[in-house]
Amino acid sequence: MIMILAIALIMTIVGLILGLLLKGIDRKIAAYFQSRIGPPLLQPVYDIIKLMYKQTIIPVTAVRWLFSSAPVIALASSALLLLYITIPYIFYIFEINTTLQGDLIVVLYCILIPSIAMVTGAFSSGSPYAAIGAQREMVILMSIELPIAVVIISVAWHAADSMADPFAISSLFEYPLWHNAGAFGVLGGILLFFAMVLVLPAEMSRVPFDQAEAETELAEGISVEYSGKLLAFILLTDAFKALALSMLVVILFFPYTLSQLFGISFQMYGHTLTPFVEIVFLLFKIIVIYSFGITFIRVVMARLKISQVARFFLFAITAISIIGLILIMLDPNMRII
Amino acid sequence: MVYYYRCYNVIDNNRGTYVKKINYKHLKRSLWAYHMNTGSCNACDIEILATLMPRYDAERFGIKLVGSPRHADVLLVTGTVTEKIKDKILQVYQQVPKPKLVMIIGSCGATKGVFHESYAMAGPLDTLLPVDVYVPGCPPRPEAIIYGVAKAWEKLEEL
Amino acid sequence: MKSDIVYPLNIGPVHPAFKEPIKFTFRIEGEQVAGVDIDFGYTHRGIEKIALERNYIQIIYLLERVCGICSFSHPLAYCLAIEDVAEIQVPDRARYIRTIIGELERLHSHLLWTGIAAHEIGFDTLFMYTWNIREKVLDCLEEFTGNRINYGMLTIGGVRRDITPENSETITRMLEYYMELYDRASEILLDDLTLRARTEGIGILSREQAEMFCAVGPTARGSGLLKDVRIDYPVNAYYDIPWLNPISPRDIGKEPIGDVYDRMAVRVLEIKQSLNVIQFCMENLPEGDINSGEGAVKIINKLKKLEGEGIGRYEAPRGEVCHYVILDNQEHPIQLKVKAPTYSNGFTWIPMLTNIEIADIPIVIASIDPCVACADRMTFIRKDGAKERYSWDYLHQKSIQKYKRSANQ
Amino acid sequence: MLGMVYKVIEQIFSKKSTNCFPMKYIPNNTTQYLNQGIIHPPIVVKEGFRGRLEYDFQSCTGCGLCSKVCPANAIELYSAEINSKKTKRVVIYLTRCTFCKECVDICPRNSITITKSFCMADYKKYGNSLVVGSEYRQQFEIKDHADVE
Amino acid sequence: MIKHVPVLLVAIPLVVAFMLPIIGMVNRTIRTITAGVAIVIIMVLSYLLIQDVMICKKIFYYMVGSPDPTALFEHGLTFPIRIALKIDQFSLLFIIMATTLSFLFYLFSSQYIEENERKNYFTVLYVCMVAGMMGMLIANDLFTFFVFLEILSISSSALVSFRTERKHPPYAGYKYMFVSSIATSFFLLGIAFLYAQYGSFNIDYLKKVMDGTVLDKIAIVMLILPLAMKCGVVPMHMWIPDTYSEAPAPISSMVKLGSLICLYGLFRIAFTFGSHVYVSYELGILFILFGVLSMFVGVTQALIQKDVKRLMAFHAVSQVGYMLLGVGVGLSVIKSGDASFAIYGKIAMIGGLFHVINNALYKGLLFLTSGIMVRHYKTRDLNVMHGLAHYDKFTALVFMIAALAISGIPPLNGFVSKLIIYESVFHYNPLLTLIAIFVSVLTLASFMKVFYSAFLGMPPERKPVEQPILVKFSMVILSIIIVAIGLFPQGIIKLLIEPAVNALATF
Ligand code: SF4
Ligand code: SF4
Ligand code: SF4
Ligand code: SF4
Ligand code: SF4
Ligand code: SF4
Ligand code: SF4
Ligand code: SF4
Repeated sequence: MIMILAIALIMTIVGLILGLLLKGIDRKIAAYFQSRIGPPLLQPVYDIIKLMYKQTIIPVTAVRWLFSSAPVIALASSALLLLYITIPYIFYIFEINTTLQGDLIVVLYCILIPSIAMVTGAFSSGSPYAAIGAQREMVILMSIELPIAVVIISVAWHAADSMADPFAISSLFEYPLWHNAGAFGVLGGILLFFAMVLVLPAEMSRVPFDQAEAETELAEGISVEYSGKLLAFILLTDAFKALALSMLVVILFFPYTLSQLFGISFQMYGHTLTPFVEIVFLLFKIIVIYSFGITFIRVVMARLKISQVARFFLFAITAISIIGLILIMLDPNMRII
Repeated sequence: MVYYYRCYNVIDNNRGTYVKKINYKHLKRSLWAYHMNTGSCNACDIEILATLMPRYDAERFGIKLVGSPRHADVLLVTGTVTEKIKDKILQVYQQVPKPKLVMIIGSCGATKGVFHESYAMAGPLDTLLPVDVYVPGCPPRPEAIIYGVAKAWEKLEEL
Repeated sequence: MKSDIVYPLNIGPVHPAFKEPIKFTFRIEGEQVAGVDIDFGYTHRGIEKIALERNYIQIIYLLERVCGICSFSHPLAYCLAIEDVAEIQVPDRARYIRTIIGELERLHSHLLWTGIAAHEIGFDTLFMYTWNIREKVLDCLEEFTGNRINYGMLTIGGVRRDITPENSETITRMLEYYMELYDRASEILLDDLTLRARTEGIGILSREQAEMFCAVGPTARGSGLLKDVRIDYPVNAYYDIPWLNPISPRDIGKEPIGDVYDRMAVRVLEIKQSLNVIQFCMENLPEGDINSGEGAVKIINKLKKLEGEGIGRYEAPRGEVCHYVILDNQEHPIQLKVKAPTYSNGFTWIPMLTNIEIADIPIVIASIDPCVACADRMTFIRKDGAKERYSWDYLHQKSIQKYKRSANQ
Repeated sequence: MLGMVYKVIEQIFSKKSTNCFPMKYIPNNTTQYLNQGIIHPPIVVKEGFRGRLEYDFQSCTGCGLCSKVCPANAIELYSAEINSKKTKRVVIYLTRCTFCKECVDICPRNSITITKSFCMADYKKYGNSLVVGSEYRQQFEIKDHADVE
Repeated sequence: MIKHVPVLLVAIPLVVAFMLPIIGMVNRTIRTITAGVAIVIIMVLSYLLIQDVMICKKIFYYMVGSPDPTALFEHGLTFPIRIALKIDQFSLLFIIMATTLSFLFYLFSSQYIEENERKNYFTVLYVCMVAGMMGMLIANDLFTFFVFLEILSISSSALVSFRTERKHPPYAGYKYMFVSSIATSFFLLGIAFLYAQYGSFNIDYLKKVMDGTVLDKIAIVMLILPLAMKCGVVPMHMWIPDTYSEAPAPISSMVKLGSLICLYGLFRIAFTFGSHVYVSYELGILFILFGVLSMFVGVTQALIQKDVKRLMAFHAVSQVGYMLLGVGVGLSVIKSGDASFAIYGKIAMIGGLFHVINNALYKGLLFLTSGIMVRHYKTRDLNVMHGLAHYDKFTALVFMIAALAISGIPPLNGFVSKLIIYESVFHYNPLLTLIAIFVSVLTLASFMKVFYSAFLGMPPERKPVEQPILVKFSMVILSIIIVAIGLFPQGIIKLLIEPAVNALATF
């Protein structure tokens, strides 16, 4: 128990730094895409430090206790989300046996909590811009929930007949989605991956789905009234979410470790270094997913309208993911018995 | 049913909390700027935007334009302050959390410049707010604006 | 979460979507706009009044700063007006140089607009891209006129600086650069998926409405109204360009319906047109003087002794600007009127802004390329707590009085 | 349709358009930035750029034309005593100037010239660096526009 | 003593109910306290049974009127018709829920309903309602069940129209009365069909002797449909919004509780007779259909409501869908013979029954908070409300807990039962899970809207009055239970729900 707590603490701190770094990488790559040099990689860290020193203004129209507790709740819940998703994988890499398996449906709901906290905070600020932003965020949440649910259910479905709990994150390491997949399964998996990658920017409120924070329409929307520390918490929440969500995509679709893929292991002076190399590999996967799913998409697209987003997710993306689900259900090889 | 939101810029500064010993140093590596046009001719405004463009890329110094004064560290003011916008600039200034800097971009903001005889002016900005850096030019080149920011860092360093 | 709550949403006067202070009050139903009220006047600097206390040369630089984006069009219209009164003959070379700068300005303004429009819909890469390629024309202008913006090139009776061979080389290189770039850039601007999704079918201004509200410039042309001062009342070198035609979305094979996309298309096509005009002027640049040969002092002295009224019209990037001056044997003009394009186009917002979504507001507002700096005609300032608002009748009477006075003087 | 996609991919591999001014990376502290001289050379602007004004105290005759023609009231004429002759001289407030070069054009003695330097930011509105010709003037008080009117 | 608990559970409230008007004439405070004490007593009595019933798996039988009422009754026709009572694990689960919640709601109402001459009626009717519920829960013969159902309906319809000074409540009460009398007459007809064939009302007996004739099946349908109607299952939910929205807040909660008791009847009849007559698969499908319909229709209707109580009423409809879904899946596989019941059917039923409890908790709490809102704003229109949270932190917090619980946000109780339902129903058909998840997100959206409209925004024009202590107390207890169950669901599942499911499944 104590070990788990210690690991959780270390991982929170590491996750914080990595999350901020991920955002730094995102900004850097985006700058390169735009033919600029871009800020230093540690820029998000500087921003956070600066915000910590700044005054925190609470508008009089705000419901004070809600306004100031919302970012804290968002931060805490996103940190928990990160731990919840990552711990099974880390344990798996370090080959620690544990009962902490993680449950995909819990993840599905935990993703909601930071957003709900933010929406509540925005509503409580009393600013009409924030209120419109929060309404939009709710619409986006509602419309992406269905595709995510379909993805998670189809991923679970392929493992439904295995002995393991199909919703457990840890069973994905044993039975990755592509395990035994036939042609149908691979096709379905690709569709699901596509859907999930498009869900990523919507969860993270990035262009083309950043209606809730649309700078030119709503003057930063949800976070318009936040300043100082509370704003820093919001940015940290964002960092945690960035890491957690790309981690989720990695786990759902590419849980393979190097040793699984190539059967290699790393030794040095008689100690095994495999877990550490695996972690580096994991970070590599996360960066690739993030820079493709978020950075690339956000630089090549314009912001859509909220009605377009709702239609896009509720119909197009849901349809795509349901086709993926059906394909996986049709694939005879996917039934592991 | 019609809802009336009271204008949300009423703020009560006493309710805010901040580190008493103001440490400006931390602003240096990440200056978030809020740009406000107080009656300029737009030339300075487009030069500010040009500063953020790939050619000059102010973001590499951590400078970022933000959409809400509450997120800002620097207030970039362009243009001479007209009577009608005077209240607004004061309000915006109030909404910027401390510590904060004010930079005037362009000559007409600093002194009224070419509009000096106008009846519609509420005076140069420094009669209304403490101003930290003046960037003369009509309009200043983007490089001159970046130089102004570098000047601001220098000032922060000394504090 | 559509709700039928109607509430007012104030956008501006300070809002990241507009780089200039202007205030819109929308009545919002859910995400739909039900009505709009516009409040101008935040940048009113009383330029028309200041001008009456300055001499004729100073006014040029003052009018340059009506707005920094078409900082050539306003002084040009003024110079044309003065030249009209004083019957000053502008040398051919100066006319061509004026045309070239005017078109360079149009080029930079349209590129700027595309960037801003992209920014309004959150397409920052396109914003960066257009502004990045815009640097080329700014470089060119800088080398040519001495500043990136607010060129200070004009003087009454000509221009202040000549195009040196070195300059013309730069301009030729710039033209090559843009000609090469144009096809791909216009493809990005006119065919991009998300851009089209955001611009097509919104902010519609029908031809009839455009006529009714006296829309000018690309706003009118986007609605299929073929209206272009360069062609209708040619000045400068435009007499000599036979192939110049008003642009309309028909040129890319699209029936104009007057939506944001059409206005964008017009601007993108005008970039090409400007490039052609510049090329034409560079090729046919006549030799000769660049101004009437009189120095500033001489001009001032000459105008001091003149009496009469003059009018100058020019097609700024945003549409027609029109300056009207009355001279009366004084060191200063006794009347100067500026009619700026946004002043006409501003009214087209009313039909455009109704029944759109909140998300469309910035792009629709931006689509006429507003420049409130020049449209701010009047402001209500409540000094000393006087809460009085003038009625239309009162103002009407006042203006009649004023014009009578200036006519009698 | 996907023009931007190709464009960004092209841009990520091509040379960046950024012009590294004033320095490539921000140093740890400004003293370092001032002393170690890694500031990039000021941007080369082309001949004819209208930057900072320079004033030649000696050649000026005090005719006052420049101050008359200045649209921004940036040139102040003051009485001076040079070689015990009562005459006039000018100071130029750069924070008012619009850099229109009209004074340069009109000056009969070419006493005002324009330079290419444009980095003029300062902390004081009428700091020494922003008032051209102030070094010649013994004592003077700055009149703001507000006071002038 | 404990042997007589079954009869006491009904008798105490009934007797007290008839005494109350007399006490009320003497002293109103004593009357209020007496009623409270009566409810506390039955609550304690029901807790006393936990040890015997849940842990030692005893079943209490009681024959009112027989010389030795607790002696096990041999089924035979020699006995005259008797009132047969029975408490097994399944009914005890509901008894505990009903007593606890009626107690908490009573605490709330004792200070919420203003003191005047009509409060006498209120208290009497309230206790009658409790008696009706208890009777339904422990009745072991259909006729007794019917009688108590009627008691419940009549007293609740009277309470719905309690605020006679206003225009709508009497109308709503009348509507409720009308609908429920139609329903109960069908129910009576169903009983008659069975009695005509087998000559007994006794559920155990009927179960033994039923042989699945067409008439039996018709009778089962006639028993089930009225109960479904009383639970507010789509498409028979039209009475719900009016009834819930017009009743005073604690009564809305009680009516909701009553409809959950009808759900008990529904499950009991479906499992007892259905599985015996081999229609359990069809019934299960019917339940699932009803469930999905209710979930979807309820939530979509709720999304467009502007009246806070109507909105909550529609959510009540959609929540019933979850329970029907969970239990329906269990019912449809209970007799399928393979291992699927063991793998997921039972878990689905656990989820369904757990959801009943959770739903009663947070739904009750929501109705109570809505009462506070309505009392403060003097209107139920969400568009008019704004900013209560500026002054009333307590109500806002409590509402938040309940709203998050109903939307299934971890770590609150609604999430746990929903999670169990999702993961078990998934094996039956993943699409059902999908719908359930989606409905839950829509629920969230709709409650965010309520929260925003009622609590956030500009501060209200006047400060809210401080809530009386008991009102606050009852709400605090409810929220504590909600959070506690959410954090430690294992205990309550092991202790109460699993035995109940076992009892139901082996019936
Ligand atoms: S300083 Fe000059 S260019 Fe800048 S806003 Fe003022 S007048 Fe325009
Ligand atoms: S319309 Fe133009 S000239 Fe007139 S006051 Fe406004 S900015 Fe000045
Ligand atoms: S039209 Fe607009 S851009 Fe052009 S001069 Fe007028 S204000 Fe400036
Ligand atoms: S009154 Fe003014 S706005 Fe109206 S038509 Fe005449 S000039 Fe145009
Ligand atoms: S009416 Fe307006 S533009 Fe005309 S003189 Fe008066 S202030 Fe100036
Ligand atoms: S006299 Fe009448 S028509 Fe003429 S300018 Fe004045 S108001 Fe307009
Ligand atoms: S450059 Fe123009 S504005 Fe500056 S001092 Fe000379 S005349 Fe005045
Ligand atoms: S600087 Fe030139 S114009 Fe000005 S006073 Fe001296 S000599 Fe005359």
